[in-house]
Amino acid sequence: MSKYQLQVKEINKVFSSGFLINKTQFKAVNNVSFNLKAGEVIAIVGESGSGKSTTARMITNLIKPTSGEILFEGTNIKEKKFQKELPERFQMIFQDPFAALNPNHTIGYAIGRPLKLKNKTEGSIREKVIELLTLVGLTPAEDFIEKYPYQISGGQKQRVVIARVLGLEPEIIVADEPTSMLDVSIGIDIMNLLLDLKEKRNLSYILITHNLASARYMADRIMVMYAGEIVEIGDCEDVINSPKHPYSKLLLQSSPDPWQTNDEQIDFIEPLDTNKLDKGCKFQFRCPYATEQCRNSEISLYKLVDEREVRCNLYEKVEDR
Amino acid sequence: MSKTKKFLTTFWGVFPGVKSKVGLVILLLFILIASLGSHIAPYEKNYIGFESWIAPSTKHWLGTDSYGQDVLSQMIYGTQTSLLVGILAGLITTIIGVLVGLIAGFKGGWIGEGLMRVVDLFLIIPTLALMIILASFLPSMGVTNTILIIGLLSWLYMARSIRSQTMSERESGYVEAARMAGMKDTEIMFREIMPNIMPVILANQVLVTTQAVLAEAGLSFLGLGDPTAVSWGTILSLAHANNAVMFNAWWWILPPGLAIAFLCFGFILIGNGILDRYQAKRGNAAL
Amino acid sequence: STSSPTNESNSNSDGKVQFHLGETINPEQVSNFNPLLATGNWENLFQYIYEPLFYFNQVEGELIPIIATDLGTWSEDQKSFTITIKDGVKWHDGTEFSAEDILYTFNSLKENKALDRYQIWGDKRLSEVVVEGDTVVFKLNEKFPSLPFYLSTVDIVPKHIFEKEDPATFLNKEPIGTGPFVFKSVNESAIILEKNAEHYSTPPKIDELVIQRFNNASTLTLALEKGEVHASTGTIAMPSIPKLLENSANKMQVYPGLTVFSVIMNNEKPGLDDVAVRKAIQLAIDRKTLIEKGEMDAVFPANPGFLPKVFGEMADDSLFENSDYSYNIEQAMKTLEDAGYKKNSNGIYEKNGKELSFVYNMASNAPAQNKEGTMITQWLQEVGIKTTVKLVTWPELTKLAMAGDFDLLQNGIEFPPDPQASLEVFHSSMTAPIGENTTGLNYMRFKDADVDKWLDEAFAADPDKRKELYAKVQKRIADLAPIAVMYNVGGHVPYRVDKFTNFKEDVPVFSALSLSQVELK
Amino acid sequence: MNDLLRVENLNIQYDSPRGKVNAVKNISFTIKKGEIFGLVGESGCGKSTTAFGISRLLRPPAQIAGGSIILDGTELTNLTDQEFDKIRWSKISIILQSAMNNLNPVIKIQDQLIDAILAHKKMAVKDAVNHAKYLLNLVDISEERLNSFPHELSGGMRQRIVIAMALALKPDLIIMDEPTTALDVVVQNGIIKKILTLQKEFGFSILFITHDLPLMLEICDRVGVMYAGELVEVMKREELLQGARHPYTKGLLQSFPPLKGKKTRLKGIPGHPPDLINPPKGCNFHPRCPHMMPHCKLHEPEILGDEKGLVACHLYEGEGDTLEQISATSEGN
Amino acid sequence: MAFNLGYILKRIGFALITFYVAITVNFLLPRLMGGDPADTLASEMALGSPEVAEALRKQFGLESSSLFYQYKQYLIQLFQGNMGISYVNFPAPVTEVMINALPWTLGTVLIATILSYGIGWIIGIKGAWKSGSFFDNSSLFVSFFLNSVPYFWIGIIMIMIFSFHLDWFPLGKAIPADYDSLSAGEKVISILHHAFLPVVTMVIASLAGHILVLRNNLMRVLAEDYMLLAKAKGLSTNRRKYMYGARNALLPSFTGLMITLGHVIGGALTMEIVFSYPGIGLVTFNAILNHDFPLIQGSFLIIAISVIVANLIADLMYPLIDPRVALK
Ligand SMILES: Nc1ncnc2c1ncn2[C@@H]1O[C@H](COP(=O)(O)OP(=O)(O)OP(=O)(O)O)[C@@H](O)[C@H]1O
Ligand SMILES: Nc1ncnc2c1ncn2[C@@H]1O[C@H](COP(=O)(O)OP(=O)(O)OP(=O)(O)O)[C@@H](O)[C@H]1O
Ligand SMILES: [Mg+2]
Ligand SMILES: [Mg+2]
Repeated sequence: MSKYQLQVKEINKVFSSGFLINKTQFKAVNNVSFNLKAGEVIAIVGESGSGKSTTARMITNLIKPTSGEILFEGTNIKEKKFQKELPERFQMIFQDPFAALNPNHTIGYAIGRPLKLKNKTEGSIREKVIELLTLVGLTPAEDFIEKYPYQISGGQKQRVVIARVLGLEPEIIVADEPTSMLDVSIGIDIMNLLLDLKEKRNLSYILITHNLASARYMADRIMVMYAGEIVEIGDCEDVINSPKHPYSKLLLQSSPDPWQTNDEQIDFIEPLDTNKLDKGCKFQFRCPYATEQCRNSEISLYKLVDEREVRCNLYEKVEDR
Repeated sequence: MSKTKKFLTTFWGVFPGVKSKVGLVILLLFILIASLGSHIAPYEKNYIGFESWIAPSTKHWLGTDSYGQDVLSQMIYGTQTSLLVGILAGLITTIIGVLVGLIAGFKGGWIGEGLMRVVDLFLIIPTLALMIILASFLPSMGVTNTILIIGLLSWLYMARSIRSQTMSERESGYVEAARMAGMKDTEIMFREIMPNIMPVILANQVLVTTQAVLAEAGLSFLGLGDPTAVSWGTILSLAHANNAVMFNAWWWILPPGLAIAFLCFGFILIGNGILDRYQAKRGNAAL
Repeated sequence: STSSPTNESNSNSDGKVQFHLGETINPEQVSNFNPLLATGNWENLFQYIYEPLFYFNQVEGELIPIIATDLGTWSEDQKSFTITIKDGVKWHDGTEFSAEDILYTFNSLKENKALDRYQIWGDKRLSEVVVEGDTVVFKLNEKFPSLPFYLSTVDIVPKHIFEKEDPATFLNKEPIGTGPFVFKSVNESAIILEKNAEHYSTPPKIDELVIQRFNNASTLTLALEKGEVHASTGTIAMPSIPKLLENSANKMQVYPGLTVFSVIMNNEKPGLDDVAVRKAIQLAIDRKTLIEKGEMDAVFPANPGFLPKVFGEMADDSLFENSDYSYNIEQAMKTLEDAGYKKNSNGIYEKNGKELSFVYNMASNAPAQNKEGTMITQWLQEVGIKTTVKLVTWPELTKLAMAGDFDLLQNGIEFPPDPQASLEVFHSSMTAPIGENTTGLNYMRFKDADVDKWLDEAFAADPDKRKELYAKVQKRIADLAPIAVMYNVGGHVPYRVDKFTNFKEDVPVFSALSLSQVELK
Repeated sequence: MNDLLRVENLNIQYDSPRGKVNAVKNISFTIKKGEIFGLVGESGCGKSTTAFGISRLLRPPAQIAGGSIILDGTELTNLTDQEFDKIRWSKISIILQSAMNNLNPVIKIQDQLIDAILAHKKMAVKDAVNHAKYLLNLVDISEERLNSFPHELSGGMRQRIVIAMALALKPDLIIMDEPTTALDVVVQNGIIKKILTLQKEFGFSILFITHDLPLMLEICDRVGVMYAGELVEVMKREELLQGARHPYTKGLLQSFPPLKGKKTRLKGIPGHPPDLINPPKGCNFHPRCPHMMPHCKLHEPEILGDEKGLVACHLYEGEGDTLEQISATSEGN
Repeated sequence: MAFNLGYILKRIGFALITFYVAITVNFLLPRLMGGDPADTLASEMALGSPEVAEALRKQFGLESSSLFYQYKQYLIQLFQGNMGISYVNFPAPVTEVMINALPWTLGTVLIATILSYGIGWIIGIKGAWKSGSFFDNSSLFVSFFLNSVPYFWIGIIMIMIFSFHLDWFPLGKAIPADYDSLSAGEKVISILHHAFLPVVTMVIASLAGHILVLRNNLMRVLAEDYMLLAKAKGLSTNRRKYMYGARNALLPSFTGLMITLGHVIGGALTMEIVFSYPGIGLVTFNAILNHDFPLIQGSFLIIAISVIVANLIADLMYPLIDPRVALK
C-alpha cells in the first residue's frame, strides 16, 4: 500500500464547447499531480479560472479527466467496483450553501436521503440525522429536521451541508471555497468546524480558496495553480513565508495585510487579454524575470527540497545543485 | 376533514397573489359549468326544435341560432369540449415538454444540444401551419385528433424554457451534492430538479393550455375540428358560416369569443401569478 | 354607403352599366380559363364567354339550342345525330366560327381521356364526328338517345387558339369565346366581362358583367344584402334566405337540379343488406323538416324513386307524396319488427344478437349538412337504430363512397343532365365490390337484375317507352330503398330587382341567356 | 471646516410585506475633504443602503425616513430632483458593486464615458471624446478601448473604466460600494493601488464600502463599522490596527486569519445578525456579544465619541462625549 | 463592430438546415399519413370512369415509384420552383397560386407586425418605466385579455361593427371589383382601405405579446446596476429610458418578435378567411376544404420559408443591436 491516501497522477482536462461548426477546445487543467496523506489538509490557491474547481471535480469524480489517473489508496477510482463506494470515500462541500440545499426538501430529507441510499434502515436514519446535526453544532437538532432551507441562515446551511457530507463518512473532503459566500464572522466559524471535525474523524481535506490567509489557517500544504498548472507546491508556512514562483509572490504581495507590510515589492505586468499560449511558461507575459528560455521551452516542476516543488526556470539550477 | 382542509389551503396557496386567485376563480367557474353540463343547460344538446334567430329572451338567455338551437345550451356543452381539449392537449404538451426539457437540460452534451437544435428548427415553423397540414392529412378522428395534434405540436417552446431552467438548476450545488451522494440521474431529475422548476412548469402548462384552447378554436374555425362535438370554436365557426353578422345575431358571436377569452384570461392570470412569485423569489426570468 | 367605389355601383366611372354578379370561387382558381378543364363552381362562369351547342335549362329540364340552330335531327337508325350551326357566330377576336371548331373540340375530348369527363366517346357512345359545311354529324357506335344532353356539357373552344397548345394543360389566360360576354380582366376580387355587342343572337343590354368573387357564401350573402352585387350564381348561406327576402328588393329563384342529397346506404354491409332496415331508414327521414330547418325551404324534396323533377314527366310524380315512402317512425319500427328485429335494453333493434348500429359519415366543415345529419341521426335513434357520426372532408367522403368503406354516408349524387344517366346510377355495372372503387356512381352497391334489364332496354328506347321503363325503375328503387333520399339541390338564386329588371325567369336567372337580357331600370 | 460630507441621524426604511425594515438607523458620520472613509459590516447591515441614500438612488420600497445629508454645506435632502441632478456625478459619483454590471453592455465605452460629461457640461462632442481619452490614460488603458464594448474587456479593465468614469467631472466625493468584490486578489490589488494614486493626485474623498476588513485597513483613513443598520464604531485606521473597542468590531477582527505570525484559533462571532423587522430589544448586538451585561438587553447604547473615535456600547458608557458634544468641538476646530 | 463572418455563415447555415427540414417534413408528412388523395380526386373528377381516372392520375404525376425516387424528383422540382399542380385548380401550378397570394399576406403581416411591435414597444416601455402605475396595470390587464382572444373573432367583430353597421370599410377582399379601371392613386387608396381592418385586427391581436415581452425585459433591465449608475450619472430620463434601458430590452424582445411572427402568420390564416383576404390563409383554407394536398403543402412551405427568411434577417440584424452576439 502506498503511503499516500490519494495520488493524483498527471490529470488533464480539456473542455470542448460548441457544436460542429464552431468547436473550440480549452485546456482547463494541465498535467496536475500531487499526493495527499491521510489526515492532511492541502490548499489549492490560484487566480480565478486557473482550474482549481475543475481539479476538485475530477478528484470527486463529478467530471472525468481527459487523461491521467487518480488513485485512492492505490486503487484507480475509475474502477467499476470503486464507483459504488465513491460517495463514502470522497465528498465535496460547495462554495454556495444557498444553492447546495434543495429548497424543496427539508433538512432532515437532505441529510437522510443519502443515508438511505447507503442502506440505513428508516429508524436509525432519524437518529443518525440528529447525531449529525448535533455534531455540526445545530442544536437542538430536532428543531432543524423539519425545517426548510429558507428557514435557516447561510452559516447554518453550510453546517447542514457539512452534516450531510459527514453522514456519508467520507475519508477525503474536497471543499471548494466553502466560506467565500458567507460573512466573514460566519466563515471563520465554518473553518473552525472543519478543523474540529478533522481532528475528531481524521479526515483529509482538499481546500480550495482564493485567500492565502485562509489557506494558511487551515492547511498543512499549499498548492498554487496558474492557468491549469501547478506552479508551486509545498509546506504552507514555507510557501507563504518565502514564495518561490513569481506568481506566488504576486499573489502574496496582492493579499491585503494591514498589519505587516510586505518587504519585497515586485512590479508585475497586468494580465493581458487572455492570449492562447502554445509554448513556454504560462506566466511569461506577466513575469518580470522572464527570459528567452521561458518563452520557448517547456518548464517542468523542479523539486527544491523535499515536498517543495516549483515550476520556474529561475530554480532550475537549484535542482542541479 | 382537516386533511381536506389542509389540502385546500395548500391548493389555494399554489396560486399566489390576487392575480392568480382571480384566475383560479374563473377557471373553477368554467370547470363547474363543464362538469354540471347537462344539469344546468336549459335544453338538450343539439336540440333544433326552436325558431331560428330568436334574440335573447327569458326563454333563451342567449337566443337561438340559425338552426333553432339554444345558444346558451350549446355554449354550456361547448365548455366541456373546449376545456377537455385545452386541458388534455395542455397535459400532453406539458408531459412531452417537461420530459424533453429535463432530459436535454440535464444530460446536456450531445443529446441535449442535438435535441434543442431540432427544437429550434421546428420552433421556427409556425405551429398552426404544422397543425393544419397534420390535421388535413390525418384521417378524421374527432376530438381525439384535435387533442393529439395540438398536444403533440405545442411542446417545443415549453421544452426550451424547461431546458434552460433545468440547465441553471443543474449548475446548482444541490444537484452536484445529490450526485455526490450517489443518486441516480432519474432521481435527480424528478425528485431534485423537477420540484424546483415546478412553478415554471405550472406556468408553462397554464400557458400551453391557453394556446391549446385557442388552437382548438382556430382549427375548428378552419374546419379541421370536429363539428359534431360542440365546442366554442365550432359555435363560432357556425356563426360565421351562417352569417350571424347579417342577422345582427351578436348573441351567437359574442358568447363563444368571450368564453374563450375569459377562460384563457383566467389561465394567463394564474400562470402570470405563479411566475411573478417565482421571479420574485429567484430574480430571473423563467419565460 | 359611399365609402367603397364599388358599393351599389351599377355603373362605373365611365358611365358604363355594370351588373355585379356574386360567385363563390376561390381567388386562386382564376388561374385557369380553359373550359375543357373547368372544375367546381368555375363551370358556371364559362357560359358567359363560351357556348355549347345546347344549353341545359335546369329550370325547365329542357335543352335550348345555342350554337346549333335547333335541337338536331336523328337518323333513321338512331345512330347518327346531325346539327346545323347558326349564322353569324364569331369568335371574340373576330375570327369566323366554323364547324371545324366543333370538330376540334370533340376530338380533343377523344384524344384526352381526362377531358372527357362524361364519357361522350366510347364503345356504346360516340364513334366519330363528321363535318360538312355548316352541319356536324355525330356518329354513334350504338343507339344513344341521351347524346344531346351530353353535348350540352361541352363548351366549344376556338381551334385556332387551342390547336397551338395541349388542350389538357392549356391555362388559356385570355379566353376567346363566342358567348355574349367578352373577357376583359381579372383580379383578386372580380372577373370583368364586357358585352359582346356583335353577338349573333343575344347581344347584352348591360355594358359590363362584373363577376365578384367571394370566398364564402356568407360574405356573398352580406354583399347581396348590402346591394353590392345584384345576383348570385347560387351559393348563398341558406339560413340567411328568410332575412334576405325580408327586403322586397330581393327575389329568389328556386329550381330543382341535378344533385340528389341522400343518405347513401351500403347495401352490402351486414344489416343494410336487409331491405327492411333500409326501408326503416328511408321512413325515418322527415324530408319536410329537413328542408325547412336545414335548407330554409330553398330546395326541392327528392323523389324516393330518385329521378329529380328536372326531368319533367320522366320523374314519377306519384312517388313524391306517397306516404309509403314518407316520414313515419311507427311504420319504420313496424317494418323492423315484422322483419324479426327486437328492441334491446338500450332501445336499439337487434336480430341474432346483432344491434343495428352504423357509422354515419358526413362532411366536416359543412354546417348545414352537419345539422341535417344531426337531425337524421336523431330520428334514427328514435326509431331504434344506433349511429356513430364520423366526420370527414368532402373528398374523403367521395373516397369512402367509391371504395364502399362506409355504412351510411350523407352526400349528394350529381349526374349528367340526362334521365337515363340519372337512373343508371343504380345499374349494377356502375358498382364494384367493397374495397374496389366503383366504376360509376352506384356507391350503394345496389344490384337488381330487373333494374339492369329495364335500364338497358331504355338506353335506346323512344321517349314513351322510356317513360314507362323509368317508372318501373323508380318504383323498384323506392321499394327496395337502396338509398334514402333527402332533397334535390339545383338552384336557389337570389337576385335584386331594385336596380335591374328584365330577368329571364324561365332559365336560371344568372345564366347567360338571362343576363344578356337584363337591363337597368 | 474641512468636513466634506456630513450625515446626521440618517434613517432609511424599506416597506416590505412583513413590515418596515429599518435598514439604516440613526447613522451619523462625517467625511473630511480628501479622506478615505470606510464602511464595513456584515452582509445586510445597511452599507449599500447608506450609500444609495446619500446619492439618492434608493428605489421605491426604500425611503429616507429622516436625518440630513450635508455636502459641502448644502443640505441634500431638501433638493428637488432637478437640483440634485446637477450635483450627481459633478460632486458625487458612485461605483457599484461588481465591474460586470456597471457598464451597459450594448453601448460603447466612449459613449458611456462622454455621456456623463455631456449630461453636465456644454461641450463639443470632440472635446468630450478628448477628455474621455485623458480619463482612460489616467487608469492606464489605451485610447483604442474607447471603441470597444464592455464585453470585450477583462473585469479589471472594466472596473478601471468605471473608475475613470467616476472621475470624469472631478467630483468631490466618490462612493465605492464594494468595487472589487468580484475580482481576483491580484486584480483587486491593482485597482486599489490605482485608486489610491488617483486619490492622492486629485484629492477627492472616498466612501469605501467593503466586507473585507483587511483591505479596508490597508487603504482607509477612518473606518466606520455597521451592525444591523446602526453605526457601532468609528475609528481611525491606526487606532483600529491597535485593536477595537466595540465587541462586534473585535469579533470582526477576530474573523480574519492573518498572513503572518503565530497560527492561533480565531474565535469569530458566534450567532447571526438579527432580523431587522423585529430587532432585539436593547443593544442590537447583545445576543451575540461575549461581554453581554444584563442591561444590554434593555437599553440601547448611545454612540459616544472620544479622541480614539466613536463607539456605541454600554461597556464604554461614560468614557466619551455624546455626538452633540463632538460636533460642537469639531465645529470649534 | 467587428464584422463576424463566422456568425453570419452559421446563421445562414442554420436557416438552410431549417429550410431543408421544412421541405422534408413537407414531403414526408402526407406520405406517412398514408392514402393517396390524388387518387380520390382523379376518380372523383373522372365520374367513375377508370380510364379517365388513369389519364388524370398520369397528369398529376402519380405513377408509382420508390419513395426515394419521389423524394429526389420532389427536390429537383422544388429547386426549379415547381411545387406541383393544384388539384382543385388543375392544371394551375401551385407556385403560381402561391405567388399570387403571397404578397397580400406578407404585406398585411409585415405592416401589422411593424405597427404592433412599435405600439407594443411604446406601451411596454411606458408601463415598465412606471411599473405599478395605473397605466402599467391597465395595459397589463388589457394585454392579458387580448392575448386570450382568437384573431378571427376580433375580425368578425370588426366586420360586424365597421363594415356591416357603420359601413366604413368593405366587407372583405383586398381590392374592389373595378380595381383595374382605377387610377394609380385610387388603387393605392382602395388597397389601404381594404387592408385597414385586417391589419388593425392583427395589430390588436398581436399587440399584447409585444407589450408583455417588452415590459418584462425592460423591467429586468431596469433592475440592472448600470441603470442605477446611469441615474447616478445624472443622465436625462429619456436617455436612460431609451438609450440605456430600451436598447437592452430590445434584443430579447427581438427574439420574441420572430416567434410572434410565426404566431401572427398563423393568426393571419384565420383572419384572412374572415376578411376574404386573398392571401395564403384563404388559399390554404380553400385547399383544406377541397383536400388540395399540393396546395396545402405549398402554402405550408411558403409560410415556413417566409418565417425562416424573417428569422434569418433578424439573426443577421442581431449584432447591430447587441454587440455581444457576434462574438458568441
Ligand atoms: N464545463 C465547462 N465547460 C467549459 N469550460 C469550463 C467548464 N468548467 C470550467 N471551465 C473553464 O475552465 C477553466 C477553469 O475553471 P475552474 O472553475 O476550474 O476555475 P477556478 O480556478 O475554480 O476558478 P474560480 O476561482 O473562479 O472558481 C475556466 O476558464 C473555465 O471557464
Ligand atoms: N427591497 C427591499 N425590501 C426590503 N428590505 C430590503 C430591500 N432591499 C434591502 N433590504 C434590506 O435592507 C438591509 C440593508 O441592505 P443593504 O443592501 O444596504 O446591505 P449591505 O450592507 O449593502 O449588504 P451587502 O454587504 O450584502 O451588500 C438588508 O437587511 C436587506 O434585507
Ligand atoms: Mg472555482
Ligand atoms: Mg451592498
